[in-house]
Amino acid sequence: MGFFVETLIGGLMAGMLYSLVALGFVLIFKASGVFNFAQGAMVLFAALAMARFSEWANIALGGDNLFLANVIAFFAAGVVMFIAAWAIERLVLRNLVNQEGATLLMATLGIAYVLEGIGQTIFGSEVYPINVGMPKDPVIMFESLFEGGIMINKEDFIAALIAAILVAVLTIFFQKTPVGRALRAVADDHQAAQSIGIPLNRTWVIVWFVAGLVALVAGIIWGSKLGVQFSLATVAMRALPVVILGGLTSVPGAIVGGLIIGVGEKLSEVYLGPYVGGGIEIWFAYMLALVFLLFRPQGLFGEKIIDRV
Amino acid sequence: MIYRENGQFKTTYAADQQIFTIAQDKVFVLGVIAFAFIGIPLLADEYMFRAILIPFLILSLAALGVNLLVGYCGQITLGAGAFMAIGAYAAYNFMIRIDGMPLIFGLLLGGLASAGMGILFGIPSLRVRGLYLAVATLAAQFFCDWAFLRLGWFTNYSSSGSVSISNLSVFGWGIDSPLEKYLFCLCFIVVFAFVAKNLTRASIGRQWMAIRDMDVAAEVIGIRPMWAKLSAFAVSSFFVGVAGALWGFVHLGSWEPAAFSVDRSFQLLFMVIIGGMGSILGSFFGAAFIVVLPIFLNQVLPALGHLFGIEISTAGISHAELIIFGSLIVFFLIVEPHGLARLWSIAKEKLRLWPFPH
Amino acid sequence: MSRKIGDVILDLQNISLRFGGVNALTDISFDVREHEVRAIIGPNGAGKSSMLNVINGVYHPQDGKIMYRGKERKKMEPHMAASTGIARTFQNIALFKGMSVLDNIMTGRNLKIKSNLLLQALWLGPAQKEEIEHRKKVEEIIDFLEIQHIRKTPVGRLPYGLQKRVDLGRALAMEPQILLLDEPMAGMNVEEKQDMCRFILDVNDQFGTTIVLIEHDMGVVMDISDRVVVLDYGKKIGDGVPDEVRASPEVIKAYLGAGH
Amino acid sequence: MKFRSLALAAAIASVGLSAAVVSPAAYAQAKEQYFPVIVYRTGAYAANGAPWANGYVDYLKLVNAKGGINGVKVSFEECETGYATDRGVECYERLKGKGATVFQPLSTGITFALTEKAPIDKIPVITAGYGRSESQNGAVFTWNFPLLGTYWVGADVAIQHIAKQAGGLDKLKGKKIALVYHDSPYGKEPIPALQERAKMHGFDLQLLPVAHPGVEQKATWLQIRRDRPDNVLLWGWGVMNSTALKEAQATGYPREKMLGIWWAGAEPDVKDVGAGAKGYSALTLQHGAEPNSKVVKDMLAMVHAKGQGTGPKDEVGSVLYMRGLISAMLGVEGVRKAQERYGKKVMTGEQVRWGLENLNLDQKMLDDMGFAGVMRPVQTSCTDHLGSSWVRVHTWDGAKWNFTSDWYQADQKVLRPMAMLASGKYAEEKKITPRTPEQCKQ
Repeated sequence: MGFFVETLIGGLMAGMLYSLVALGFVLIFKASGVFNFAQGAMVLFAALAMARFSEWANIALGGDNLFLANVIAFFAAGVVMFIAAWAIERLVLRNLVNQEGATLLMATLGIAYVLEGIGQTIFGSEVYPINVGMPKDPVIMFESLFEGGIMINKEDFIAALIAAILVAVLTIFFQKTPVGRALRAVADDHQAAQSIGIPLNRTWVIVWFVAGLVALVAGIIWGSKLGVQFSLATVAMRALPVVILGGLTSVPGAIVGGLIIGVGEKLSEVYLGPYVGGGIEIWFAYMLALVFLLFRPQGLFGEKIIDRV
Repeated sequence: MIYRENGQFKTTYAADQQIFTIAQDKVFVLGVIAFAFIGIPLLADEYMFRAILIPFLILSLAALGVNLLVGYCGQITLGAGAFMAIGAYAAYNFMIRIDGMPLIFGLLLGGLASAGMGILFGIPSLRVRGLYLAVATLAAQFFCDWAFLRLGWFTNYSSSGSVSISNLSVFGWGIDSPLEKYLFCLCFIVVFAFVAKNLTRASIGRQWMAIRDMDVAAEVIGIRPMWAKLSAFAVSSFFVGVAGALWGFVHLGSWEPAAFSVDRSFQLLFMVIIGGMGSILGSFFGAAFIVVLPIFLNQVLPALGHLFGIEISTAGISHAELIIFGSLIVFFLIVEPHGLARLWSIAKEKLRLWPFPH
Repeated sequence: MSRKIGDVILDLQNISLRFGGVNALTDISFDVREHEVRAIIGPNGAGKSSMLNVINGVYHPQDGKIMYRGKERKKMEPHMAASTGIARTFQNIALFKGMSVLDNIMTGRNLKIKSNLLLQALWLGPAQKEEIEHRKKVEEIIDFLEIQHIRKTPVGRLPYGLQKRVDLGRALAMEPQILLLDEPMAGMNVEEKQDMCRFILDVNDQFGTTIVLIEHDMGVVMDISDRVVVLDYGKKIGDGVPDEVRASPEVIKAYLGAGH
Repeated sequence: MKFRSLALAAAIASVGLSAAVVSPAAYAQAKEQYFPVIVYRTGAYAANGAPWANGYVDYLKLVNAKGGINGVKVSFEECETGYATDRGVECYERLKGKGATVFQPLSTGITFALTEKAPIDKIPVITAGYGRSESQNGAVFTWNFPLLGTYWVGADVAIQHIAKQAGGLDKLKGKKIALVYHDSPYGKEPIPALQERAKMHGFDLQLLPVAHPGVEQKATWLQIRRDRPDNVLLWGWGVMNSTALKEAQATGYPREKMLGIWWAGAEPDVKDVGAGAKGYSALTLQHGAEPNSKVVKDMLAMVHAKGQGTGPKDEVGSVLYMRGLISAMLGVEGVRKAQERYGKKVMTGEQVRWGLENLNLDQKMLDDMGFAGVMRPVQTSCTDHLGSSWVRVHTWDGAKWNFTSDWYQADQKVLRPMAMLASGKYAEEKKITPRTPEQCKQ
């Protein structure tokens, strides 16, 4: 029983981390109808920037104020993400207005390659640590309730907490601020939004920038966990079933989807895996999403698509 | 002045429904095929065969398959690599488990197995479409990656999970030298390209394109979406599966699931985009482009750097490769969404009018 | 006039259709006789297109019965409706824009093509023969619609009026028994309208095809149709020969507003 | 319109042009002994591939700095694979035409592909510390040289080490040992050897695969926490290793009970985990980190001091750097041995194979070359392509690797029959007639 709870908690926390990446997908899809395959590359790019800036700032500061170095690096990486967002809008999106979804998707695959290439050229392709002072050792709780207690990974717990806060902030941002309202208007109907004077291009820059910041936060958390290296880009592959399950346009969907996928894949790996040789969690997550899709083609919280003739 | 259709009148519908309605086109393509069979074997060296021509032919076949699905039927797929793997492993099992299985049958059976799985994984396309479908096809990709790694039966319980095949022969004719391998692949690709062309100009091809262009209208005029989509998945997977079997048997000789990873799926999709969606010729252009580009960059960039006195490291080259490759994809999508094939046809139309442009 | 109006071929009884909480059609009944030209008119949002969509199986009504040739029709998908001889054109042209005019019309012959995938793949005798046979039929339609000069042009490049014609051609290629036309003349100029009217009447006349038509242009409707159904807010408010309908106070009210 | 046609035409033209450039430029390098260097400095495994490549290239530079191999200068060329098999095959095809001496792909997948190709092209393939384990049987695998150690050697020694800590092989009975492995041919290679040992000693072997690239291991370590195996063997590569150590820390599994293969025991694997990896041990392929060895000092003095070093200076002497360096040394020594028989000139692949088959590096030679304390003797034969199976264990103390065990040697009584069986099966499949001792003498 204790172990089941542990697996469940582990799954929930892994799910929160997936959500963080999935959130980037949802933001961009909502505002520009682009299914952004480059989100993983953005996570890598942002994390690389963060890790290297932090390292350089630390050296420049004489190596005794890691906190300040991290803060400087965070803002510097934010600026880099802004430049990236601006360049993507300017060079790619602007030229692909009103194209089909599939075309845009493939364009983002191109963007992903470019980001991976540029990121590694500028920042290097080794493993870089991000040290934001995350605790690494586990705590054991409820030892009276379960034999062996329930082990909680503090790092994951904090990461999940940060993800939750980020979601709350984004929700407020979308619902309450003028920029957020403009973004929603653009998401609903490009032309209508334009006709009431919302500048399309600027909105896109903003939303890609916000997605870049989400990628930065995701990059810091994942990077602090795993070290910053090329494979970070592959976390996007883990987040895809989350987006599909949650629905492409729904922020809460990204969260709930993340939790379902996280729990589903951990439980399946731990309880079903041993019978078939293990290693099933990736495709299990996809299959889970697929089964959901067959019953709800628009995802859990997505908007229903009605065909018109 | 040579490329003209003046004076070529068609008096029957049969003549008008030929693959090449302009005589020069026919001559040109036959010339290219003849050159591929006779000229290239005389000119190319071993490296050209093994590192460029054979991969090019096999990937063209795979790209052709993907193009039938993506370009003609409009069903986007990110799981083509999985169907290559199914073709390769199925053919492997047919070959080792059935004594005296002729090679060509083995390869085709591999393709058929892939077609069967294609139908299975195509079922979601009846409910979901576009981006959601793209992700659904990734399920096929990851499932196959896992299955061929973990289920020992597929690899004949090889301890490392890697399988290999050798001593290929057709009708007692051994396929060992690069030239023989090249000709073997060439025969396949010529036949399959012919089949693909026929399918796309026949009723089934029109059904696919109708589903691609406007699925509701297609259904209203009596096209069964299930039949059209699943047949596209089946035919496409068949092509891709045969290509996968060739890739394993002829090109690599020994392989593991990583040879057909999700990167391969993306690569095939890029070939279709860059070559031209909905174009048979485009599949060849795309495959050529993607096979040759990295090799080209690897050769040219250091030389270029040398010219300016800069030493470009190996890592630098492959980063540059990523950047250039990504930029080209975006560039093509923006500038010429119909790919290299469209460029070809523009050139042809110009030529038809030349030297009187108006 | 050589044509003769026959028996009831399609009988819609108490059809109701809802989307979520919205009633698109409420308790509508009318019939269509063989060989006649039947028009459905009504203001915007009256449910005319929904009605056509019910007839050819795109929408499934929650209540009501559809009798086709005297038998109750089960819930069916559009392609099944097509195979029973119901064809249609679309209000917003729904042509296959990546294909040529010829190929678009050839798709209409799809149901009649029998050769299997393998034969088609290898372009073997039967498949080729069949292809040529259907090509002949399609060429007849192309001649009939006077679009010979554009047969190899991709439809995306054609002007609106011609696209409408191709749309009609594609439906005709199915050799339908009932042809549903959704605003075939919308957005056309007077000459184009005249041409289209001529085609519709010729189809009805020469092939004996039953036609169900939605149209806004009252003049056209009254000229070419045998009987007219009037819908408003998803309800039937009139049914009869053109003159009757024209005189109906309810119809006048719906069209001209309460002030009159 | 004009512009876009032009731009596109230019793009096409440049690709068309490439066909001319691409074919191997020159066969005219016969004056120098040519070493193709297959590397991966990018992609998911770049962090581990780069130091290996630097060590490899640096050693070749050092050989030249010392006057070449008996006066024959060495030339080399890198080719990037990104750890992808098909790219590796392309590299092989491209570089073999230039008179390649020996290939060392540093990837199990590429090794499998080259195993099929090398016999046709008559180029030896050295896979020092990786590759197919059964290829130690040189009678069947005539062109493969898994010098110094295979994964079966690793697996065998790992069990010996665990047994020694437990107080003897008989103490293994009833123990539970988990193998956390990279889900690829690389990770699967040791399984037969471990199963063999499990049968012999009655311990329980738990197999836990981790999917490429290995960044998601939560479920794996949850299972470990539940089942509490007595020992965990780590068979990872690249980011999988550091992730495993971090997850071990996060689930509270003692690092002291973890033992890695020699590819999971280098600086990139633990550096980023730092103190969290303290107590973690890994096998070594004879050498560990050797910053104080003579060869490293030579390298710094004769190559890096002249600004010709390939990688950063502080990396010289690190574990993977040494692995690359030693791999290059084995290839060079193969050439040197071949020269004894065929004359002091550029050797062909076939001649180098003879050299590698008759390699006899005794301790004195190794010491002279600067490998004192780094390596033990290597002696190959026509049927034994392994050469030696000396292994030590080193442990991470939070800042550096320290040797913590004596020398072990794999038990060939266990491995040799397995290798014979597996290679026999391979020979049968491929219709290869194994070489007889007489054929070897030629």
